[in-house]
Parts: sequence; structure tokens; C-alpha cells
Amino acid sequence: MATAIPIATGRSATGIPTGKLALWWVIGSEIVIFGGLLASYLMMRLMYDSWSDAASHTNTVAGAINTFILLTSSLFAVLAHNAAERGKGPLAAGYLVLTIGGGLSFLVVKAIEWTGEISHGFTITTNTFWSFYYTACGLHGLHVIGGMTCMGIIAYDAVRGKNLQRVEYIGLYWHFVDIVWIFLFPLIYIAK
Amino acid sequence: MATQGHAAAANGHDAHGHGDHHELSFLQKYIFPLDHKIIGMQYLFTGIFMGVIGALMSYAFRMQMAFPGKAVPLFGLITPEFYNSMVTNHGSIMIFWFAMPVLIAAFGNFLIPLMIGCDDMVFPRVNRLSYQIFLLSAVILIASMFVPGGGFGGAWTSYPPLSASAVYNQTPYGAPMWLLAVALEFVAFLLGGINFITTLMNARAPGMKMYDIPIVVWMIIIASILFMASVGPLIAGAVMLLFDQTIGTGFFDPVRGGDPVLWQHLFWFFGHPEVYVVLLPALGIVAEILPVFARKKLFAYKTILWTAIATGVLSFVVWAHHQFVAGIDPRMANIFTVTTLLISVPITEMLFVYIGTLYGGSILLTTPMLFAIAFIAEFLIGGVTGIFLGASGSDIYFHDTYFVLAHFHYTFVPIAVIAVFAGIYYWFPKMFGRFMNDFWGKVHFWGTAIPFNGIFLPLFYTGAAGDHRRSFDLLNFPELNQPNLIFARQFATISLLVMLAFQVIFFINFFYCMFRGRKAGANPWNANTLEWVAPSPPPHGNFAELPNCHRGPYEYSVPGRDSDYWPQNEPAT
Amino acid sequence: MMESLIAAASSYAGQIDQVTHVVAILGGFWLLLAEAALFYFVFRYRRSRSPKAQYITGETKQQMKWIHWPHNLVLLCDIVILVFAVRAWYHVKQEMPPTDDEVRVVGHQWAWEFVHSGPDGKLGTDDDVSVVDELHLIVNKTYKFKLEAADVLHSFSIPVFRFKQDAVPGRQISGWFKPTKTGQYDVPCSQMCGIGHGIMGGQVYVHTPEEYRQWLDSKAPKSAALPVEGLDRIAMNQGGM
Amino acid sequence: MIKSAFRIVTFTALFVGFMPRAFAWDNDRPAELYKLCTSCHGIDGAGNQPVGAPSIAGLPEWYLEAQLTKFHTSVRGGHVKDINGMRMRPIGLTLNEENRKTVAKFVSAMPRPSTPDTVKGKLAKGEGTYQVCQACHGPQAAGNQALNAPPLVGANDWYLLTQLKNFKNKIRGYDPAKDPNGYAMAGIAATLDDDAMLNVVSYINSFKPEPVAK
Repeated sequence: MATAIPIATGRSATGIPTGKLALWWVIGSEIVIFGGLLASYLMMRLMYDSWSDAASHTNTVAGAINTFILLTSSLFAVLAHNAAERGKGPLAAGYLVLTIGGGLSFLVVKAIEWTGEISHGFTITTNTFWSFYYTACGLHGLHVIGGMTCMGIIAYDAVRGKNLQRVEYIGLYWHFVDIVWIFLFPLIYIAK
Repeated sequence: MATQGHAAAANGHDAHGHGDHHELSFLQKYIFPLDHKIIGMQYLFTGIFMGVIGALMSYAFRMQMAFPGKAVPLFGLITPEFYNSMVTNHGSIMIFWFAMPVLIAAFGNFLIPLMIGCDDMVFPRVNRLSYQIFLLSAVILIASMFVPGGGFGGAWTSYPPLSASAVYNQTPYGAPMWLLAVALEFVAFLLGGINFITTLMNARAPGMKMYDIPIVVWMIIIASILFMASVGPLIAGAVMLLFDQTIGTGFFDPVRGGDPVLWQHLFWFFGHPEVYVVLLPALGIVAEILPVFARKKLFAYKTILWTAIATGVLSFVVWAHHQFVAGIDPRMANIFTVTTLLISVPITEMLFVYIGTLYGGSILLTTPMLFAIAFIAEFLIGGVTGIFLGASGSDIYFHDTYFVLAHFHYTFVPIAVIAVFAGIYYWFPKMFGRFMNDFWGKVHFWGTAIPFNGIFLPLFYTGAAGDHRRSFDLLNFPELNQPNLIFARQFATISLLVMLAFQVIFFINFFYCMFRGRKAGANPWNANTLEWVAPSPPPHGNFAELPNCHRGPYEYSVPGRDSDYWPQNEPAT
Repeated sequence: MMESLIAAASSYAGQIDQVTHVVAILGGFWLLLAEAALFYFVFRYRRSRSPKAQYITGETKQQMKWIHWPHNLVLLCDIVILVFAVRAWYHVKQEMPPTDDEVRVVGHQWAWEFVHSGPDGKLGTDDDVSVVDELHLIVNKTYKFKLEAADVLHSFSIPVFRFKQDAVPGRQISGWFKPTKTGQYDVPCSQMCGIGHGIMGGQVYVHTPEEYRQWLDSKAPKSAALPVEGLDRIAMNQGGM
Repeated sequence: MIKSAFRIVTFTALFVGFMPRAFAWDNDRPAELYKLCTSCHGIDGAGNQPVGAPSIAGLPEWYLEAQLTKFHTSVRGGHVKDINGMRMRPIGLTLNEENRKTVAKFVSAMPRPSTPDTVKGKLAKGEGTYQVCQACHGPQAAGNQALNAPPLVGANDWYLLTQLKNFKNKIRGYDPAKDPNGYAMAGIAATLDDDAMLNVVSYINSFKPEPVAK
């Protein structure tokens, strides 16, 4: 492919780097997607009291562990950003790998949790609460997987000291994924 | 296009690190392009192709309405499910695969970098990806009409439970494919929209301030933001509905604790801003054309901009006027009547401003100008008839009649057809370096504008007399089989045939002039905005030297100057 | 204006038509004014007559008053429309006047089921008369309807009554109407409900009380006797049950 | 070159996209009319149980026409409990007499599809019960036009069961004036209880459809 990089990419009329600006808009559009899903969930939750019975079967401990894991991994993302700011690519990559490890453990805990629930007969078609549970957590899980994939690519670059600014962007995205979970956890696990 | 300009582009760009320009292969240049103009063209041609399909569908079901039960040439006998699937897909195609790609993606891609004076989008590869996802969605949609059971037939709003279960809609494959196509299309436009917004925010030419940005760019950006802010809930809803259809969840199934009205809220929370998503770029195109051919500064630039933003914000709080009689709490209807009538205020103001622009001008009625004026004239009718539906009291009667249909076609046809034609005739010299034939353009104009009224004025009449929408045959309703109503339906259909026939002239004109038309210079209309600084057609990299911006885009007939225009890039002397 | 297109046969049809007329007059006035201004400007300031354009920015107060004043008047018209619209809406959808009788309406794919309360005037009793696609009413009596849907969304619409309400599965929606003219009118379904949507539609028969009585008598439960009583025993014997 | 390639691609796509429809226009009217039925009864006329559409292909022409006429006049599908009938009725309403004849002829010429067994009853008892049916429907359930009795062999068993119940519950054939044949059948069905219906339908299932000479 043509390798010429358009001048447009280098311009910054707002003073914010283009990549970061775009990332904020991505996060903005993601917020409305999750917002729509959670608003629907809340609306129906308030309509039907019976959902609290279904919700009492969720595994709060697993949820709490996952919250802790995600928060820790966010901390590593911050450390990675810090390292990248100082130009230490390999260190940043190391922290990113730790963050990916956090995401991975999150998914493992999630998998164990879901296995337990499915073996107890709570599948996505059981009732609307469980449909929301699997849809919302599944959508969030996809974002975790997507974030981890991007992070892997960025860590690969960062070891070679390339595109270090991206470490900050993926960190932002990871915080967003984290915050979505912070909303999901009380709404789905704690509210009984 | 754009082969001869390469050398110049390469020269101009060397200084900026564009060293290794080389000839691109056909595949690189036209199939997997990174150039915003080619991607814009891809959107334009795909959109027009889909538009033709949508128009042929309208031919099928209008023939059925006018001559029920007769075999329709090219289509055969129209069965009810075929009729429903035509109606559904006509609506979806015209809005999601014709109006949006052409108005936002095609004009946005082509115009934004040129008008803000830079060489490309900030994310060329995201741009290409967005088109490819869009193309995939279009392919899925077309394929959905040829699967067993046929295309989805539950209306473009796809209200569950009808859309949620094949037992009700009898399209086990068509419905999920339709939904998947719509969801993919949304993703494509989210990617495109992010690219547009970031490009405008960061890549403007030096010196271009907020009020120096051409209105059409503003409008496309506001539309992109509106789209981005409104589509999220519907994407979530689409996932939920897709699960309902395919794996048997019950989000919208009342038997299993779901709520069908929830979908309506999710849909219309997106659906109403969507109207403004396509309306604003069309208004922007008209705002570019009026000053050029009236040789006059746009009346109250800031008012237009701020009314557009106000309309956009208000459009988020009016959605339930689509649901007055849908089983929502009747008290809610009062609130939404207020907001709906309120939204007429900024739109009225904007249209008054457009009319005001013509005052004291020196108007040359070229083809694009005719289309632009027709846009205002027709859109006014669409706007005023909307009040019948926004006022809750009369909506009880008019809801879901042909009156609604005629109303929104009086808004969407000016938007997606008349304004698009205006834009194509106006920017054609920039796109292909040649003029379109003005005489045949005018023939096409009259052949579009007059039959258009011939189609939808009778439908206002039948709608007010009680014709309800999406019926494939009215034989069960004696009240609706009076001779005057039948005549009105036939009149509308024949007008449609005339209008479709005149579009052939456009296509011949378009493709002939693409290769054989009269050559146009860089600035054939003597316009101010930056895209006319670049050569026609602009080469890869657009400008020989990237322009700086010195003034607003509409400085026409400034007193004390010899020429009646003052390009944005010309330094003040 | 509306009545020349379609008969008005309910107590509130006139009020809804009134809203339509108010919108038509006010909206029509502004539409004509705007179109007239548009075409006058196009004609008056054509290139051949006005070769040199004026330079008007439209940013001064003096110039903007030409926009602001019409636009304030439009706002005023909006308020007038709002008052009429909300009054009609409130009367039709939010009020529930004392009613004389009840009907239950169930939307099926693709037919209306109308459950009349029968001679006793109460729903849910044995003498309910339930028919497909025929709604029988007595003129000048106020009816409360209970609207349901059996499968998908439907919309219970009686154009001559200027009345419409969607039927939502899982809900029962109540409302009222009062027919004021005898005759036979269409009851289409006006919400997409599947393949047969276009043909789904019943008739409402607005009767005088005498006619209604006749109809009700004709619907009196038929004798339960079946034509071939004897076969019962044969089957029992041969089937060995 | 590129431009003409572009043009060729566009027009080919347009042409190919609409070719199937364009050819369908030249088809004969019966096949066109049958498209009306396909969304529920299927392209092969084998029916679709979830939407309540029975197998119709290969039924005798007279029977199909009679039933279409009943749907057209709301004799069938005019009862509030007849959910599937209410779905068929609007389709019947759209067909005038000529179209009913045409489509009935077309459907009767289609090969009779095999139907899966979905109900399970006691064959021996069913055989006993079938003696009542035999008089009209024939020993092999092949039907008898003279007595207005349709063939039952090869019909969907779930459909037979539903119809028996409909007859018994006065949902079908309840009006002696409009539907005398149905009324006669209703009298028979009224004598059967749920078990007997199950048994007799299973028994009818056991018949082998005779290879019909066409």
C-alpha cells in the first residue's frame, strides 16, 4: 500500500493529539451503547420486583474478585502510561503485559462463574434477568478481550520503543472498560 | 479520475514528507483506497445503487396499490409477504443505505478535507474500514431478500413481537439478516463519524476559526455527533432483538417478562434524531449552493449554526411523538407534544434565514440552484404537515395513515433526492473535472420536482380520508374503495412512473458527462470555499500547496471589491 | 373540511377535526407566506433584473428582526395549536366518562375478536357474544373498551370515530368512544402485524337499539343438539372405551 | 478502462439483481398465485407446524377449492378460537373465484410430500374408532369426493388432531346452513374424546399412501 502519511494526521488545531481525541469519541459512543443497555435493564428491573429473586442467584463473591482484579489491572495501565511518558518502552510493555494478565484472570473468573451458573440451569433463555445478565456481561467481556488484543499489539510496539503515545490511549480505554464494570457490578450483582 | 495530477501532488508534498509517491495499482486506487475522495465516490455509487433498488421497490408496491392483484411488469404478482418485505426494505434502504451514505458519508468524505483545506482524513484506514463494513451490510441486506422465506417484512421500525419470532413474521432468515445488516451499518457510520469529527476538530487549515467553517461541514459534523449520541441504545436493542430472534431470549416478549414497548423507545430514541442526521447535511448542501448562485453572503451564518445545534439537542426529547397511541402513558404525550412543537421553532427560523439569503441577491437559475430552491419549497410543505402529527390531538387520527407517509416523504425526498441532486450537480465539476449538461439537468429537474408533488399530494388526500399504511390490498375496506380514492392512488403511481423515467436522463447525463462533459476549471462557479482552490478533479493529496484560511466562506459581493467573490484562501491586501 | 373526506361518527370526532382545522389554517398561512416570499425573491432578484447583489450579513439587529418577528409569531401559533391539541387529547385519551356498556377487543393475526357483553351488559359472563371482525354498537351510548393483543402488536383504529389505539400483547388498554351515527364502518388494523396485515379489518355496525336487539337475538346460543346423536354410542362400543 | 469497467460492473449488478424477478414475470399465473401460499405452507407445500400451516400439496382439487371458498367467505377461520384459521382467512379473502380455481388446480398437481409422525396413540383402539370414519373417508382413508370426504392419508397428524378438536368444540363446522359438510363432520367429532382422537390419528398415520397415478 501507499505509505504516504497524510499531513492531516499531524495537524492538531485543538491541541489534543488526534488519536486521543478520537479515542474520547469512541468512548463517548460506547457509553451510549452501554447506557442504552443498562437503562433498559433498570427500566425493567424497576417494573418487575420478581427480578430480585433471580438476582439473588448471582455470585457476588466472583463479582467482587473481578472488580478487584480489574481495578488492579487499571493500576498497571497507569504505571505503563507513566513509564511510557518517561520513554521507557520495555518497562511500559511489561506493565501492559501485567494488565493483560489482569484481563485474563478476569475472564477466567468469569468463565468459572458462568460455568457454575449454567450448570445450575441459569442460561440466557431462563428469564429476562438472566438474558440481561449474560448480554451485559458478555458485551463487557468482548470489550475486555478487544482491549487485551489491542494492548498486546501496543506492548509489542512498545518493547521496540515505537508508538509510545498509544500506551496512554489504551490505558484510557482500559479505564473505560473498568468503569463499565463498576456500573455493572452493583446493578447486577449487589442489587438483590 | 485523478491520474494526471500525481506529479504535481508529489512535488507539492515532498516538503511535508510525502516522498515516496508512486503510481497506485487499480486495486489500491479504486478497490482498497485510502484517499478520502475515492472512498467518498465508493459511498456515492454504492448509495445510488441502493437507491435505485429502493426506487424499484417503490415501483413494485405502488403498482400493487394502484392496481391491486394485477401482475406487475418485472415483478409478477405481488404477494402480501413480498409486499411487506418490499415496504420494509424500501424504508430501510432509503434511509440507512441511501440517504445516510450519500448525504453524510459520500459528501462528508469528499468535502470535509477539501473544505477545511487539508489533504485527507486523519484516519484514512479507519475510513476505508468504515466503507468496507458498510458494503458488507449492504450485501447482507440484499442477500436477505433471496433466502428461504424472503426478506424481512415487519416494517422498517421492526416492532417486536412481530420481528422477534419467525412464527409471527414467517421470515426465519430474513429478519435476523436484516437486523444484522442494520447493526453493521451503524458500526460503519460510527467509525466514519468519529473520523469526521476528529478531522474537523484537528486538521483544519491554519487560520480557519469556528465561524469560518462552511455550513455543510458543520452540518455533517453535527449530524455525526447526533448519530453517535443516539444510536448506542439502538445498537444495544439490536443485540437484544437479535438474541430474541436467534437464541430465544425474551427481552421483548411479554409472555416471558419482556416488554415490546421498550424496543419502540430504543428505536425512536435513535429514530427521531436520525431524521435530523439526514436533514442537516441536506440543509448544509443547500446553504452552500444558495450564496454561490445568489452571489450573496449567507444571511445570518451564526443563526443557522446555532439553530442547527438547537434542533439537534431538541431532537433527543421528542421521540415519543411516534408512540402517542402505542400504549404509552397518555400523560407523557402532553410533554412530547410540547417538545415537538418547540422543535418547529429553530427549524422555522433556519428556513426563514435561507429565504432571507435570497433577498437582494442576483440569482442565476442553474440546475443546482433550481434543486436548492425546490428543496426549500418542498421541505416547507413537509415541515408544516408535520404539525398535524406532532399535535397529539390530531395525531390520534393521522397516526399510521398515508398522511404520515406523505408527510415524511415530503421531508425525506427533498433531503435524500432533491438536495442530493443539488449537491451532485454542484460538485460534479470538482468530482470529475467536467460539467454536467445544464439543459438535460433542467429537464431532469422539472421531471423530478413536478411528479414528486404528483405522487405525494394525492397521498395526503387518501391519508386524510383514512388510508392506513402498509396494507397490500384495501379490498376489505369499503370506505377506502371509493372511485376518487382509487383515482388518487393511481394518479400517485403514474406520477411515480414518470418520476422514475426522468431519472434515466440523470443517469445518462451523469455517466456521459463523467467522461465526455465540458471541461471545468478549478473554480467554475466562482465560489469561495476551499475545495475550489484545488484542481478539478483534485489529485491524491488534494492541493498543490495547502491553503491557509483568511475569512469566512460566504464573502460574496463585498462592497469595494472588483470581483464579486473573495476566496477563503486569498490573503487580504 | 375533514368531514367531506370521511364521515364523523363519534362524540369526539368533531373536536379532533377542530384541531386538524386549526393546524391547517395556521400552518397553511405560514406555508403560503413562506412560499410566496421564496418565489417572489427568486423572481424579483433574478440575474437579469438584479445584476449586482447586495451585501447583507444578517448579523445586525435591524436585519434579524425580519427573522425574529415571524419566528415569534410562529411560536405564538404553536402555543395556540398546543392548547387545542392537548385539550382534544385529554378528552379522548385521559378522561373516562361514565360508560353504558363494555366491549373487549382482542387483536389476533389477522382478525379482530370483539367480545360484546351480551344481554346482561357485563363482560366475563356466560352470555358474552364473541364474534370475529364484527363490532356491534348502539348509537349514542358510551362504550368502554378493553383492548388486548393475542400475539403481536395491532392497532385498533376506527377512522370515522377519529380513534386509534395500539394493542400491546401482555397489556390491557382501556379507553372509550361514543358513536353518534348509525351505519357500517371500517375497523382496520393500522399497525404492521405480519403477512395478513393489509387485509385485517372488521366492520363496526352502529345500530339503533331495536336493530341491536335483533342482532343479539340472532346470536343467542344455538341448541347444543348435534345432528347425529346415535353415532355416539357406536363409537363407544367399537372403540372399546 | 477503469471507468468502463466501473460502468460494466454497475449495470451487471443491476441486471443480475433483478433477473430472478424479471423471469418470474414470464411465468404462468398459477405458479405466481402459489407464491401467496409459500410463506406459510412452503415452496413444496409440505406445511410448517410452528405457524400452524398443514401440508397441502397433492390434495384433491375439489377439496382445496372448497376450503379456499370457505376461507373466502369466513365459513372457516371466522371463529375466535380458530387461531390458525384466522391467519388463513385473509389469504382466502384476497382470492376471487377464478384465482381459487387456478391455485387449487396448481396445488393439487404438486407431489404429495411425506409427513413426519408427531403423535403417538394406541393403534388397536384407533382401528376400532376408525370404523366410524371409514364410511365416508374410505378404508384406506383415501377420501371420497361423492361424499365430500377428503383423503386423510398423508395429512399432518397434528393438523388432523387440531381439526378434530375444532370440530368437536364447534370451532369448525358449527353452522349447518353455511357449512353442511363440516356440520356433519362436527357431529362425528363430538363423539370422540381426546384419547380416541389421538388413537384414531395414530391409526390413520399407519396407512401407507398409495402411489397415486398422476
